[in-house]
Order: sequence, then C-alpha cells, then structure tokens
Amino acid sequence: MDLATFLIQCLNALQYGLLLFLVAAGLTLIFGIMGVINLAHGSFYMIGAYMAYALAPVVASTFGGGFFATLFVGLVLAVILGYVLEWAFFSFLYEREHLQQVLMTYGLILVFEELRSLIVGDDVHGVKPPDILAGTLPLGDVMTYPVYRLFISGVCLLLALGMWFVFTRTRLGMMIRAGSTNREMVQSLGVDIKFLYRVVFAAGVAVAVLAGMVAAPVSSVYPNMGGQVLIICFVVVVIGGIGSIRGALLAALLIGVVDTFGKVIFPQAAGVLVYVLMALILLWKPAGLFKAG
Amino acid sequence: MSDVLLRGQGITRRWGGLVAVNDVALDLKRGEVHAVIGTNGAGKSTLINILSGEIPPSAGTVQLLGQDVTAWSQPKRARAGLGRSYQRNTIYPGFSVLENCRLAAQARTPRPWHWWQSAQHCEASLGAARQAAQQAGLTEVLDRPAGSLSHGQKRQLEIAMCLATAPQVLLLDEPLAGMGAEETDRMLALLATLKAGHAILLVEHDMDAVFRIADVITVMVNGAVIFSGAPAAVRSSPEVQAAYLGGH
Amino acid sequence: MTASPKALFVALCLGGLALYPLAAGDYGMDLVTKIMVYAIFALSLELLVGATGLVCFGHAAFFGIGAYAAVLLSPESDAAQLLWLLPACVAAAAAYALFMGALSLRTQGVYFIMVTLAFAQMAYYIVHDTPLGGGTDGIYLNVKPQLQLGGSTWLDLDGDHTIYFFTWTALVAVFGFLGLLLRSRFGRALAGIKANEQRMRATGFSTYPYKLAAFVISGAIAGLAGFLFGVKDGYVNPELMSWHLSGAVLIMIILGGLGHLRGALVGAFAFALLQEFFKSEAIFGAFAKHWHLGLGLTIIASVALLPNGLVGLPALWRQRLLGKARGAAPAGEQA
Amino acid sequence: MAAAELILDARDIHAWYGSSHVLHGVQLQVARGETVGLLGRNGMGKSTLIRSLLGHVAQRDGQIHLFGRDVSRAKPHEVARLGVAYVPEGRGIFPNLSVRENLVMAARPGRDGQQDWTLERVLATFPRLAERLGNLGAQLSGGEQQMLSIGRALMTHPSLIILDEATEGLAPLIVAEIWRVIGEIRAAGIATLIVDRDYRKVLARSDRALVLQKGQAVLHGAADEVATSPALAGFLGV
Amino acid sequence: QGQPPLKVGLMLPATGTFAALGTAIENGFKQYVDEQGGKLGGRSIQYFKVDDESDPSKATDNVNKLIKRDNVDVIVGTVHSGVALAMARAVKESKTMLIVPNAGADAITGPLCAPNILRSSFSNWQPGYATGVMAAQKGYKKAMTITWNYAAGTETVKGFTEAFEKGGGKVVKDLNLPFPNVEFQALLTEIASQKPDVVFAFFAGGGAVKFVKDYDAAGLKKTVPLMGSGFLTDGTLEAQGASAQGLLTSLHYADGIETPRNNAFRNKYAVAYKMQPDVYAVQGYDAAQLLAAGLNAVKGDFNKRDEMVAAMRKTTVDSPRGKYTLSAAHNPVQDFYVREVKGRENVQTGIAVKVLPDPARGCKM
Ligand SMILES: Nc1ncnc2c1ncn2[C@@H]1O[C@H](COP(=O)(O)OP(=O)(O)OP(=O)(O)O)[C@@H](O)[C@H]1O
Ligand SMILES: Nc1ncnc2c1ncn2[C@@H]1O[C@H](COP(=O)(O)OP(=O)(O)OP(=O)(O)O)[C@@H](O)[C@H]1O
Ligand SMILES: [Mg+2]
Ligand SMILES: [Mg+2]
Repeated sequence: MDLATFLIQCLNALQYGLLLFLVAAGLTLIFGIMGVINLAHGSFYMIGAYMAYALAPVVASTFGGGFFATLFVGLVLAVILGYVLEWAFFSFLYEREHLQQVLMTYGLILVFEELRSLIVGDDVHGVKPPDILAGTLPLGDVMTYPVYRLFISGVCLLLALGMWFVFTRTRLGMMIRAGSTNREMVQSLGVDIKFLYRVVFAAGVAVAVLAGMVAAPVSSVYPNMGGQVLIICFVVVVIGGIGSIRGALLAALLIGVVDTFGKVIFPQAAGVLVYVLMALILLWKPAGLFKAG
Repeated sequence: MSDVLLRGQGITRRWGGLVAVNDVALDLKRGEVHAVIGTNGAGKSTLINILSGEIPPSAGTVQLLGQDVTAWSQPKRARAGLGRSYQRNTIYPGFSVLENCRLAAQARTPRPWHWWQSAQHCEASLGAARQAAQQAGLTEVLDRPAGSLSHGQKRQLEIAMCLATAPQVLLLDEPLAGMGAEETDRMLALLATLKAGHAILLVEHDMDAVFRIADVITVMVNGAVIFSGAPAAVRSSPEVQAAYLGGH
Repeated sequence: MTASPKALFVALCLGGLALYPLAAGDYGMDLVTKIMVYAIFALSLELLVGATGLVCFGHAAFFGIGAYAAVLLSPESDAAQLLWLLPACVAAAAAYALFMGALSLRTQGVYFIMVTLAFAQMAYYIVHDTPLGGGTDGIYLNVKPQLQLGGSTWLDLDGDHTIYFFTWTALVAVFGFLGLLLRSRFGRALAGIKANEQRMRATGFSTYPYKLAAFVISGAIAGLAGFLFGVKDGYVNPELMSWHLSGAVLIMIILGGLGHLRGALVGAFAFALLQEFFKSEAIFGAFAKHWHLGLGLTIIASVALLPNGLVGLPALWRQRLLGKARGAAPAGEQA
Repeated sequence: MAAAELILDARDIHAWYGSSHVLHGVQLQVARGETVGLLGRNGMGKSTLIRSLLGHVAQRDGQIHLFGRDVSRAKPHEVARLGVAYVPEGRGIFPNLSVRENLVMAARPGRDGQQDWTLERVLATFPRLAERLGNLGAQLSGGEQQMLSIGRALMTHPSLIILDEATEGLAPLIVAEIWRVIGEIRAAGIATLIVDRDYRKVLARSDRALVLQKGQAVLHGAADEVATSPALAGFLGV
Repeated sequence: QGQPPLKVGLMLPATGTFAALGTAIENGFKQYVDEQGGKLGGRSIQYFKVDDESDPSKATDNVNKLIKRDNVDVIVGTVHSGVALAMARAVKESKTMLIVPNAGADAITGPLCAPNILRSSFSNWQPGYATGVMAAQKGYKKAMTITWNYAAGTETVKGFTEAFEKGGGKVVKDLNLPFPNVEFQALLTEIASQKPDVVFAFFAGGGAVKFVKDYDAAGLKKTVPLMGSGFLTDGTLEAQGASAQGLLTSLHYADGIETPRNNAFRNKYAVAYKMQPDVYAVQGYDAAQLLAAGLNAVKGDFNKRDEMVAAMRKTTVDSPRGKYTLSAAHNPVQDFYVREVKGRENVQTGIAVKVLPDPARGCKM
C-alpha cells in the first residue's frame, strides 16, 4: 500500500467511524444513559431512512421545501413518536426485570418492520442528497470523494459534541444520569423523572431517526436495514463503555479503522475482526474503554 | 504469638493521588475486641477490604493464622476462617432470612458438587444457619424474605450471615449502624461472648459501644494510625479528642 | 404446598408429550420434535440466565457446534455409532463453552452479554467464511446415527417416531437433571451468585469455578439440543450459530418466565406455536403474510400484561379472583 | 406551638407492602419551623411513614396536607417541589455522579426564593466533601456519602427537611456537627422531621415527638412529655 | 376429470430482505396459471403458502409444513440459496417435486441434482460466465472482482473468472467483504490503487444499490468500467438513479426484448398486479410453465412421475425471456443477454452467450 492509498484509507476509516457513531448515537442515549436495552434501535434508524424517502415528496408538495425541510419535519415526527412510544410501552418497564425490555423491544421490531412492509412495500429505494451537497472532491488521480460524506461527518461531530455537552456539563444531563441508578431519589429532589425520561427517550428516538435520514442518501433504503445495524451499534456503545459519549465516539472510530484495514489486509477474516476487537478490549478492560463518569 | 490470628503489616492503599490507608500495622488476638475508629474517610473500610482480600494492598502483608495470605483470594481467606460484614447491606433480598444464613453456612460444608442432593436437607448448614440467626436475634423472622426486612433488621442479618460461616476472625464494619438500642445491647452482648474464641476487629462510630466492649482501640485519621492503645488512654488522648471524639 | 401444582403441571406436560404421537400426523410430530429440541436449548440457557444471572447472548454457538459436530463427525455414507457420536457432540460444545466461559466470565453485566456474542460470532464466521463446514451453504448429514450394541441395531434415529421419543427422553432427562441441580447446594450457590456475587465471595465461595461450571453444563446441554437438531433435519447451516438464534432462545425464556425451569418449556412452546398460529393461512388467509405483526403485538401485550412471563399467569389469575390486585408492590429499596 | 401554622398535616395514614399492612392509621403534624422527632424500634414503620408522606409507597391511604395543599395523591416530585427535602436511610447517593454533580444537580431556590445554601456553604459545612469533589459517589466512604446526602438536601433550600437516620455511620465530631447544623436549620425556621437512633438527642432537640410501635402511634406529644413518659423505655426497648 | 385439485406449495420469502422477490415470483406463477384458466394439465390448483423468512435454520421445518402437513404435490421455492438447499434435501427424502424459481446455488443442479428437482431460473455460474465472456470480448485484460463472502457471490465470480481467463484476460484480485456488510469505501480505494481494466461485481438488493452508488460517487465509474451479473441492476434502478446509467450486465432476461411473447406477458402482468414484471416474475411464470408441460404430458395424472419429468426435461419452454430447454441436470440451457442500463431499464443490446448450459459439475443422475 503506497502512502497516498494509505492516507485515503485512513480517511475512509475516519469517515466510516463517524458514520457508525452517528448510527449508534441514539442507542447511546436510550441504552447507554437511560439503561433501556433497546433492540428496536435499528427500527428507529430504519424509520428515519424511510422517512427521508417517503416524506420528501410530501414535504416538497406541502411546504415546497427540500432535503432540510424534510429533515426538520422528520425530526418533529420522531420526537412525537418517541414520546408516545415511551408512554405506551416503556413507562411501566423501569421497575421490572431488565430483560423484559428485551422482549418488549423485540416485539416492537417485528411490528415496525411489518408496518413498513404494509405502508411502503418491500422495494429498495434510493434517496438523493440535497443539490448543494451533491458534488464531489477529487482525491488522487482516479478517485473522488463525495461532499455529502463530509457533511455526514460534520453532523456526527456536532452531534457528539452536543450530546457530550448536555450530558456532562448541564444539570439536565446530571439528572438523567442520576435517574438511571436511583429513580426514587431523583424524584425526591423534585424532578419529574417520568416526564424527563419520556423526553430523553424521545430525544434518543429522534437521534436514531436523524441518523437514518442523514444516512439514507449513502446507505439507500431497503427492508431489514435496521436489523443490519443493530448489533454493530451495541458493539459501539459497549466497547466505549456504557454511558460514555467520548467512549462511543472512540469506539466507533476504532471499529472504523479495524473494519477498513481489515477488509483490505485480511479479507477472509473481515467479518470477525470487529468481534475479535470487542472481545480483546473487554477482556483487557472489562467495563469498556471509558467508564461512565 | 499463637494468639495473634490476623496480622497486618505496612498496609498501604492508594487511590490515584489519595493515600486511603497509609502504612498501617495491627494484630488481632484471640479473645480481644480490637476497635478501629477514625474520621469519615479515614480508611477503615478500605483496611477491612484489604485484610479480607476484597482489594489488594498497594503495599504491605497480611497474615492469617500464621500464614502469609497476601496473595490469597477473598474466598480462600474466608474459608480459612476470616469472616467480614459490610458497612452497606449485602444480603440476598429474594431469599428468606434462613436461606440467607444457610447459604453463608454452606460455604464451609463440603461436597457442594453433590448435585442430586437437595440443599434443604443439608443439616450441617441448616443448623449453623439457625444458630447464627438466633445469635443475631432474627428467630422471629426466619421465613420472611430478607428484602422485606426493615433497615435495622437487615443490619442484623448482615451480622448473622457473617457468623454463619463460623469464622475465627471477624471483621465487622459498623455492625451497630442502624440498630436500635435494644439490638445494640444484644449485639454487644453477643460480641462479648464471641470474643472468647475469636479475634474481632470492630469498626464503629458509636463510641459508647466501643468503650463498653473494646480491649484495644486504634485510631485512624487520613489513612494513618494516630494512636493505638487501651480505651482509657484513647479517651484521654488530646490528639484523638481533637481529631475524632470532639468531647465525647 | 406450592410445589405440587407446579410439579403436576410439568408432569402433565411431559406426559402429554409422550402420548402426543398417538394423535399426531407426520407434520405434528415433526413440529413437536423441533419444539422439544428448542425446549432443551431454552432449558440450557435458563440455567445461565434464570438461575445464575449470566445473560449469554451467544448460546447459538453451542447449539451450532453440537449440530455441526453431528454432521462432520458422521462418516460420509455410513451410520455413525450413537454411543460415541452423542457424547462427542456434547463434548465439543462443552469444550467451546469452557473456552468461551473461561474468558468471558471475566466481564460482567452487559459486557458479559457482548463478549459472549463476540465469541459466538467468531464461531459463526469460522463456519460461514471457511470451507470447513460447507461455507454459507451448509452441509448434509447423509446417514443418521444408530445405536449398535453387540452387532445389532438398537436404535436408528432415522425415523419420525424414534427421533421423537429420543428427543422426548432427552428433554425429560435434562429437565430432571436441572431440577435436581438447582435444588442442590450447587444450585443454591448459583442463585446466591445471581443475587450478590460480592457477598458470595466474602462468605467463602470461589464464584468463578461455580459460574464456569454452570456455563459449561449449559453449553453441553445446548450442544445436545444442537445434536438433536442436526440429526433431525440432516442439514446444518451457519445460521444455526447466528445471533438471531441466540436472541430467539433468549426471547423464549423471557416470554416463558425467567427463574423457572418450566418457563423455558412453556416459552419454547408458546413462541413456536404463536409463530405457527400467525403464519397459518387457514386462519388469516392472505394476511398470514404479515404474521410478524400479530406475533409482535402478542409479545408486546404479554410484556404489558404478564410481568412474570407466562408462568406468572396462574398467580395473576389467582390474584384477580381474590380481588387483591392493589397495584404493583413498590420496588425494593436501593441497595 | 400548636397554634402555629401547620405545614404538614397527615391523618389516618395507612400503608401496605403487598399484602402486609404496615401502618395503621397514623397521625402526624408538623408546624412551621418546628422540629418533630419520630421514634421507634427497628421495623416499626418509621421509614414507611416518611416514604408514605413523600409519595414513595405505592399502596397508601389517608389525608396528607402540605403547606395547605392536599397531596394525598401527589407524586413524589410534586411533594418535593413544595419544599420538602429528604435524606433517606441508606443515603441514596448517585454512584455514577461526582460529588460536585450530586450537589449541583439538586440545587433549587427555596419557596421564598432563598439561595443561601450555596455549594460553597455546603462544602464549608462538610470540608471533607470539598476534598472529594471530583470523585464519583460510589467511591466515597460511608460517612462521606452521608454528608453528601445531607448537603444535597440542603441545596434544595427546603422548608421541611426529613432526616431518616442521618447520623448513621458518622464520626462523633461530625455527628455533633450535624446536630449543630440541625439546630441551625431549626433556627433558620426550617421545619425538620428527624428519625435517629440517639433518642435522647432527638427528644432534646425536638418540639414534639411521635413514637411508633408496629405501625401505630403509641406516644404522641410535646417532646419533654414524651421524654418523661414511663412507657417510653418499653416502646424503645431500652 | 373429477380429479382433485393439484396441491402447489409456495415457499417464498414474505418478510425480510427478499420479500419483494417472493411477491414477484408468486405473481408470475399465478399469472401463468390464470392464463390457463386456473388449471394445469386439466387440474385446478390449490395453493399452500409458507414464508421461508430466508432463514436456512428454519428451512427444514418450513418445507416440512408443505410436505408433511399440507401434503403438497409440488413445491415452488425459493429465493435464498441456503434455504433452497435445505428444501432440496427434504424433497430428496420425500420425493415431492421441487421447482426452484430463483435460488442459483450451483449444487442444486450439481451434486444434489435429482429427478424430482428442477430449476426455472439459472445457476450462479451462468451469469458470471456470460459476463466474463462479455468482458473478454471487450478486450479487457486485467480484471478485479468484488462480492460478498458467501456462496452465491463466490460461485458467480468463479463463472466470471473461468470465462474471462479463457478469453485471454486475467483476474488480478478477488475482493471480498462479509455478508451483508455494505461499507465499500475501503475496497473501492483498493480498486482505485490497482487500476484494473474492468471490475466485476456481484451484489443484489440493498447492497447492489449502495455499491453502484458508491462506485459512482468515488469517481471510479468514469475511470474503471463496472460490469456485473444482472442482479446488480435488477429491481434497483429506481434507487440507483443516475449512478447506474450505462452499466453493462448480463442476465437471462432484460427489458426491451421485443417479442410478442414477452410483450403479452408484460402487459398482462402490469394490468394484473399494477407493477412492472422483472426477472423474478419471469422465473415464477416459467416455473408454472414447466409444471404445465409435465402435467399436460400425463393429463394431470401426478402419479406418472417419471413420464412427467421426462416430458419436462424434453420440453422447450416458451419463456418471455426467449425459448429454452432443460439440461440433463434440470437447469435451464438459455441465452444470456448483454444489457445496458438506460433510464429505468436494463435494455437488451445483444447476446453475450447463446444457449449457455451449466457445467453441472458433480451431478450424477
Ligand atoms: N474506589 C475508590 N476510588 C477512589 N477513592 C476511594 C475509593 N474507595 C474509597 N476511596 C476513598 O478512600 C478513602 C477511605 O475510604 P474508606 O471507605 O476506607 O473510609 P472509612 O474510614 O471506612 O470511612 P467511613 O467511616 O465514613 O465509612 C475515602 O476518602 C474514600 O473517598
Ligand atoms: N420493601 C418492603 N417490602 C415489604 N416489607 C417491607 C418493605 N420495607 C419495609 N417493610 C416492612 O415494613 C415494616 C416497617 O419497616 P420500616 O422500614 O418502615 O421500619 P423502620 O421503623 O424504619 O425501621 P428501622 O429503624 O430498622 O429503619 C417492617 O416490618 C419491614 O419489614
Ligand atoms: Mg467505612
Ligand atoms: Mg427506617
């Protein structure tokens, strides 16, 4: 591998890592910080991607807006969806055995996937990036780099920074983290934990949906797309250390590197490399790279 | 010499920059209640954790019954006769009080691999469990789920579980905390009878109790021992007065 | 007194299963054989999750290894000897469980879940990406194993009834074994570890060997289930090791009710029969195509209405009848 | 005293855990600025009474008025926002938050807008905490956690503070300090409800006291009357 | 007459990634049956359906539902190769007839071939081989291949390599990524650094969409021509948009086959199902034709199985794709078209290989 190729691969690794973080960010909130084992995360991501596809014409005809208007409408819908979901399906689960959440979210996966099939069908769709971001930049003599991917990286960094700030630097973030260990005490301090958690859940869903919408132009939109990202999202959150946003970002970048170079250098083992990485890291640091703090 | 059941030497533990336990030495003798008192955060619980093998020391050695056990795991030390209680409750909330004690007693009954034998018929561990529960004053609630006990009752159970393992050395971390007056009296009486065959380390903030029962008192401040001696000497030490007792 | 209705329930279930072939056709037998295999598989996981509190998300690896071993160790065009094939398959699964458990038990909680997943994925990719086991297409078992003693064949697993009763026997044996195991001192120690491992260590239990033993026993039983599956179908495929299957078996035991052996049994049956029900063209006509919807909604409803899984149903009814449903008890105080 | 405005008025409180009936019609009144001691042996229902008042017990019954508002059915956070702070037995520290975060997240101005319990003042009251500001709650010693729990309650500028075994596990010097702080709180006109095993101190510092026995109020009255009651020793088992 | 209806089991994916393919196959099959007035060989048809979920670990049970529960005479299925292999295994034991309307696993008409197993689609090797011929004819010398690391991918690539190297080219590197990973960037960079004359890709569904778009976005489409087995651009063109324009692929079906047979088929399909037919619909349609050929020969008497299979083996299927026959191993011997993406269509621009038989390696029948 010559230097130029190596550098491009590094860029690929970085970009893929950031994309992974973006996709896993919603899970970082709902699973990492709230402590809800949310298998339906992939479904939220899928819903986002399908929104980017199905909502665009509707938004265009009613508001005349483009990609960003769709994004906005999608986010509003996602917050509502998350809020209602928490109220209907999760609010009574916190006091129960954690594994009940596994069952609940598994049920939700099935329902969402089937509703998707009933509403938009089983076809594969593409989503166009917005025109201003549709260009490419030259990279080496034969390759180019799509601007939209840079945009994704930017969104991801902003999101990471924003999440990190809210959760470690604001009182709101402290209350949310406190709620994951002792709900009763948080209530005794005058915080409406039910409402707070409903809002955080909604935010988590919104972030997952945002990821789906932003990633749709590069990932395309197809049945079962949620199931495919689910496990890797958990891997990201767990390697990073549950509840740590820095950790998740670092983990995503690490996976990006391992996956990118793994495919090139050990193609036969590429599938297993991520898991080997996770096993090694957790055997070395049994609570992930960063303990939540 | 043979009466020294547990000996710690040069025990030190650092947490990052903080020296939680600083070069502490102490001997626990059979027939003696050795109280360790000290300000909050002085390192008393950390010391117990090191002696019992829960965390490794940064430096220092621990000898149990004349053997160097510094490298032993906690369960191994426990089986060799080292029992401890926790400052915070660590009971099994879902089990009955009796089962809590029985399980503790089971640790020293042999042949756990007899998988076809029901645990309920393990007479040895049941007997020890009943006795321990009775000693700790829990006879009336034997069949209650431990999780439904009041705070004070849970504290009693904590001690009962420790006794059920029939240890020779008892490391008790604030056993009286949360107990009412009556239970405190009973616990002190219990410790007085246990003393004969055991070496007891008692960490406690209830000074009335400490002065009633302790034979030796070690005072820790900021990880280090500032004083060690007979109760009367401790009470009259101005240093200890200033750092800890505050006119008690 | 509370034990006897439960024991009666289990006895009735197992007895009913023994009599089932009298009434069933080929397909029914086939279906119930499969469900019994899953029940054994679920029981093995129940030992870890329900009894020891170790949530293993890689259990399909042992299942798959048992199944693959059954195929790979069988001669190309001869019947394998059951007497050594079965132990060999179980041992292969147990060996991987020993390796996986020895390492992954260093971690705890969700991290444990993910490490077990990682090791299972490694096994998955080994059969998926190498020609060892036929790659993605999987491999066939040409001749099913037989039990031969003294020159005559006592048992030939090629036959619906034989495999049915062989599986049934295995199920009864596993259930009985686990039932005894959990009542024993070993089982109580596992329960203690589930409740509070730190305290167990302080009382003198070396918890690691206990957990490892539970892990290996569980892996071995899952291997047994895998063996039965491989022999029954005569075809194995990497998907037998995929996380989807690990997840499905976890769903079964949660659905059935954690912490009870009969929960695994009930869960396996409920999960499989619910699928059958919603997939049934006869009942749902063209909408059967969307069977996921019905299944998903049923699962959601069961979480909402049955906090302790299906085995909690009788208690719930009893409570209703006595009119004592005063709302859920408050959560225990924070430890 | 009795003429003073009642800030807490609880009547006929019942509580259940599952099917066990733990409180049988208890009355409890706290007037503005008053200190009330709650006594009883282990397991008699002191904490349950407190948790019922705060809305933490799911199965409860009775009328509770707080600052004139009916809170018989209120949610715990609504009760807290009326100006009630709670130092639970077992401390209830957030283990995954640092000491500073434990304190800062609780900060809230009082009913009348007071802001005097600042972080600085809490740290000055408990200097030990100042040294451990960056440590996680889980890393504190037992006594440090207790200080943190009290400090956190003060940060909410309560009008009524409920201390359930607040001195458990504290060194005598600190205990003395806590009693001094309680005195200070009292002097500042904050009402307090105290459960503590040192019944003499409780009675000495309270205006009124209530003794619980098996979920029933068996003694109730001015603190000095209770203190001299011949039955007291029997109820407390001393 | 008076014969009971013929029981046809449709084991197709109704859920998951391949759900749309399952629908198309079912539609195609039913269309032919409807064209025959709802009867084949004089017998009306009763359908039994099972969702195979594209999950091989459930395949045996699912196929047993049809064989043992519903006692069907014929099974039509499926899309996923792993599932189809399990089905092949089950029907070998039960002797139920199986017609495979898509799954391309070489083994089905290779080592596993059997009198009661037929295929109306293709073998993985075939489109790969045809594309290889195309690439060699274009004069490319140095090729790279890229696919998922699973059987369908590697078998197709094998076909391509065989033809391409026979035609004088050289495959310099096979790139792989684990199924169903869709992060191609690293491998695209690898392609860019090696600069081959042509790249051969095998992907399908969502992966195909993403690959073609990424290939274009990386600027490679302009510098290194991309070719693929037809699945790269089938059913995905709407999603791939401009990125797919001009791509050359090879398959046994294409748009713009202007034969009366094809036009009639397409018109009827569009009216009946309100969507355009694709290759999967054709394969389903042909599965029904194949079955009809057999049944007609025995006048609907399903007991004359040998006669029936012999008739099917000898028949010339008048498919919308063009006429074809079955090989001895029961795989279509068919033409492979050169197809170019124009707009939303894979337009037929020529024929890559005429009457291409599958080598049927390992078939002993
Ligand atoms: N895991 C840890 N990481 C960092 N610091 C710790 C940790 N555990 C304990 N400490 C610190 O070590 C010091 C000694 O703690 P220890 O629990 O031994 O005190 P103690 O003497 O038992 O106090 P108390 O009487 O309040 O229980 C405390 O300042 C505590 O904050
Ligand atoms: N979560 C619970 N579930 C069931 N029973 C409980 C629960 N908590 C407490 N109890 C029972 O309710 C009764 C009253 O308990 P409570 O905690 O109020 O006592 P207390 O007076 O505060 O005692 P202590 O001084 O020991 O803290 C006790 O008998 C106790 O066993
Ligand atoms: Mg301590
Ligand atoms: Mg209490």
